[in-house]
Amino acid sequence: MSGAQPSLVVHGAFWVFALVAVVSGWRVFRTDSMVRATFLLLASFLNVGAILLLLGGAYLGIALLFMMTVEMTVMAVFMVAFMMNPAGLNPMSMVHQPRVAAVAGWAVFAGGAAVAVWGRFPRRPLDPAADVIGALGTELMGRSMLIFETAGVALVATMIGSVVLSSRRSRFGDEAGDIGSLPPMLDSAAGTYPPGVVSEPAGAGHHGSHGDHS
Amino acid sequence: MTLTTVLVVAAALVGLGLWGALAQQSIVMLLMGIELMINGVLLAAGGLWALAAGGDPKGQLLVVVAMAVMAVEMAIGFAIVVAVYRARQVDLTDGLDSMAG
Amino acid sequence: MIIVEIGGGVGGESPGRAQVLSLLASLLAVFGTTLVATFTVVAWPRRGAAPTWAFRAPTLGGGCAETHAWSRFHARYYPMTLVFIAFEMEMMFMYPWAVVYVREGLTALVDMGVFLGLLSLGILYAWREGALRWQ
Amino acid sequence: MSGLAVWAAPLLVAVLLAGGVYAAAVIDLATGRSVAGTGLGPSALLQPFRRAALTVVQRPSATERPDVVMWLLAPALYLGLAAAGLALVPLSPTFAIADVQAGIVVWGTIESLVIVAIFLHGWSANSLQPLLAAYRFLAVGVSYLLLSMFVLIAAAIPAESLATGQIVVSQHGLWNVVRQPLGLPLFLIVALGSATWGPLNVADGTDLAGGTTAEVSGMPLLMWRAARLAMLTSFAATVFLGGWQGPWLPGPLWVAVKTLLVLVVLAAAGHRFARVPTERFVTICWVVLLPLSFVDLAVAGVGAL
Amino acid sequence: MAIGILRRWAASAPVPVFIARGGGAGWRPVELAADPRVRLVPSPRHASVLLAAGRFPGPMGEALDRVHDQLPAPRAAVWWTADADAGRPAALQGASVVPGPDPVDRIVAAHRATVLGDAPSSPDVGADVPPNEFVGLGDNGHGGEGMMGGVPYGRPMAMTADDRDGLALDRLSVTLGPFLPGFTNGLQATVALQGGIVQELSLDVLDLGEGRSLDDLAGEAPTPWRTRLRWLSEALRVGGLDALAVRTARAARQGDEATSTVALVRRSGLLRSWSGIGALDGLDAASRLAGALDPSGPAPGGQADVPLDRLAASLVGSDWADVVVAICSFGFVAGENAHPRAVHR
Repeated sequence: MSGAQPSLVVHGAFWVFALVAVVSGWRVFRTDSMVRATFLLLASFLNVGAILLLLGGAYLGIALLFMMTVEMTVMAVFMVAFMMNPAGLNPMSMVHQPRVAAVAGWAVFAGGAAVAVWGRFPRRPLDPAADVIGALGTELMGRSMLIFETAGVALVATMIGSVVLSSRRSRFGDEAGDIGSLPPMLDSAAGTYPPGVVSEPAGAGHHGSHGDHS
Repeated sequence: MTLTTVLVVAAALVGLGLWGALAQQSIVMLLMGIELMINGVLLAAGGLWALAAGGDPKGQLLVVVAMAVMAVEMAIGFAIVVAVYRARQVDLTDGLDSMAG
Repeated sequence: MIIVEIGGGVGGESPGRAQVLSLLASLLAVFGTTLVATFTVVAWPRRGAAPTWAFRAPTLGGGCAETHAWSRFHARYYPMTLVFIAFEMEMMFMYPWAVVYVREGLTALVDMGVFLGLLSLGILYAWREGALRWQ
Repeated sequence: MSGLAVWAAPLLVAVLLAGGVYAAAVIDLATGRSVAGTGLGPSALLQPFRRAALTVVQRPSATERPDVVMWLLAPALYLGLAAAGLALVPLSPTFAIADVQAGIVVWGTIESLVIVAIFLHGWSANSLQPLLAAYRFLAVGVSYLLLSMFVLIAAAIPAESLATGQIVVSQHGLWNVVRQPLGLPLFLIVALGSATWGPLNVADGTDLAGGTTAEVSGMPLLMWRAARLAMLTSFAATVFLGGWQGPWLPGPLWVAVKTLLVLVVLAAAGHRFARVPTERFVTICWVVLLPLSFVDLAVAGVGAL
Repeated sequence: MAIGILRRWAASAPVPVFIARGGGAGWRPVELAADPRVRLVPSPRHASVLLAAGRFPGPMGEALDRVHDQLPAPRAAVWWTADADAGRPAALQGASVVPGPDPVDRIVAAHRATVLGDAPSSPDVGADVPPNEFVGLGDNGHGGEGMMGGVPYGRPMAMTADDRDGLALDRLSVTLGPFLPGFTNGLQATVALQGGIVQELSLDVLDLGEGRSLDDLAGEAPTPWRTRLRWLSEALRVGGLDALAVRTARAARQGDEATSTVALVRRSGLLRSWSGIGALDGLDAASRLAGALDPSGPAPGGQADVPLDRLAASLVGSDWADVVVAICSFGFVAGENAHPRAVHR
């Protein structure tokens, strides 16, 4: 079994992974529980990662597994927070323009498949003995250093942007607003709000926790 | 496992993702659809890299960058969801349309 | 590398496709078998009456719940998770970087400096904006 | 060509897994008793079996409306991941069960999937205290995951490879624990987290009446505990303690000895240090430990030039 | 006969006991951790024997019934009490009563009997009906209506409510206790949670009845220090230090100074991890713990007037786990469980 002619086992494995990837990808939009939906999407990603490994992407495949596991874990948090009835205790169907969507989906699939079947592609399979990870590293250090650093900057921008947008405490989230939306005190005699309820001014963020109030 | 089959599977994933993204009302479900589409794109790129581009490192880099883009899309997407929800208590795309402007 | 000459499952610089795949197959087999076996054991049907509603009530130390616990759970640390995602994507570039580090030498070192600098910047910002606190 | 036929790998790992879980259980009991000041005694050797038997005899729990499949999947996934982690460990110069090219990236995947397993375990019960535990673990989990990535990448630098086998070879003459002194302690923190153990036992803590296990009994509980113990036994000896390397003894024995030593350290830490407060740990992780892992990486980088 | 062997092994295991501390129990039951034949577990799901210690009048009895039914079969109940002729909650109808100073023999006997099948598993006392009738109701016959309505599978869904974070997400309303780790006897928390953060909290003490305490039963008048050690043992379990908790329980039982134990506790970092939690009147959980570690500290009951309402108010906005720690940190004043009731109006 050489790189150019993958064995029957590889073919079989590919079809299994492909099937699971597609089916779980479809179930994502058919299940009521948001947690299930998220981890079905994860299953789809994991199987695609496995296919990449079969293709010889020793790093790409596993990197996809790793990244997507983490992303979907975080995604689950948001799915649960921002979908009503996140566990699907009652059956859910929050769809609009289903026909348009279905048509568009099928159209894209047909188009893609047509390209796949009739498109002309060079047949230059990966050299099975190539050290793909090292090659990627050299690429990053060499010709594509700029892309690499740009990506780094972009991701830092993402960090900052997501904090600005999402964090209530950030300079741009209104501080005074907090007081108004506090639950009523159980006992006005208690006087001030307890530590940690009222957020401190931005910049005091480095007080790691309520622990510093004692 | 030929390039053709790989690309067909990829197309199926993209199609599914588009269908989900268009049909789902909730913003977070929309994001999931987009993720599924990118999933298919990643598979296609991986296939082309391994079977048509002779394992050109640039191909690998492309896939990794695509993953990064995906992460950015998701992080910013969710941050926007939070901001919008905080401002308007909406989590539906329709809600956004109707309340826009 | 020595190891490759001695042979065995220990991965060398550029093992052939067949070996790579067989190693991955072993890993998958180990994971899958253990998972399926464990699932079978824990899911094995048990004789005896179905659990009663009294038994199935949520354990709250004698207390009661008004509603299902499943709900739109407000994870207070969500800004931190978003920072984490971006941060982690940066790591994706560092694995291959580590492999060629010795070969590239100083370039790689400088590069790492820039990278860690950027990361620290992001963390510093998130921290002073209080993205790591929620109580 | 691989160290083992594909069909034989699961069997071998099953044996290793059983041994590791038993050893971890006994060591945990022994260290616990030494802290408690009760006599050690030979009964510690049988104790794990007695407890396991009791747990098996007890009826598996149920709640009013759990997500049964996910709930049962959680321990299975957890144990499967621990097994995969063991498969990565090179046992001798010529033999590792599955020493894949990108070994440490696989390890990262395992750790992140562990977070998924623990989250599912807490979510699926549809009960308050497991739910709270699952979410607070998630916060801790993503925080220590960062440390793990950095210390493992630091270990990969001198090896010029992501494969665990190469990382062990690269420690010939000088183990990483000396070369990268910050690596091992940081990685042990990760181990405690992945097994939600001792000071990092935020998922199954008593303050939440057992956390994600508060609603679990019978066989699923047994498997869950086994998985936690198995996670403890997996990795540290390989990356920082030179794996199979060492004088006199054959490689596999060295791996075993080092693993046991790490187990003793982890178990003792579990019995001697109180649980960390979640929010403060997250902050410390990002603001103190993460910069430390940067330093670790820098040390490794400068050292490798 | 494999099953036979399995059950014999199970019967010889250290007994996982879930302790329900009722009226007159104080912290005495915590001392049982010193006995190697038993193991104190945090959740009834992990236990094979329910030890009901003290009096369980009225609501306490109902709470006990709920916990009792949550033990997995085979299960047994043991009642450790000074006055069994007083009101006996339904869960303890079949329970063996221990009027003596040490219930462990009975606990082990009950455990062996049930596990080996010589005695029947203690039957449910709660009715086998869902919290709300749902079968056949609603759109899909599972009790739910629309997306959020109805009582799917027997319970309504949590509804959204405003939150200090500006995000209106769901709010969970529950009562927790009185049988939670670290809780003082009879204390019950009525709490509204949003994502683990307490939005509303009220602390009440259920009626614990009048009568002799377990210490009277044993004919012992424990020193303040011994009571303190009992509480400390419970606090250490809450803090995740079970082995140290056992050590402390043994010290309490032997009534020694336990200087080495205290030193271990100081080195465990528990003080650091409790700092800033449950701050009230300039004292936080850590400082209360530190006071308790000092043999010449305030006598139990000395600070008996814990202002429950102010404590509850001060805990709004913190994690539920921190609430548990805060409540536990006040516990060492409970020489007897009378302390919060004394001031609760």
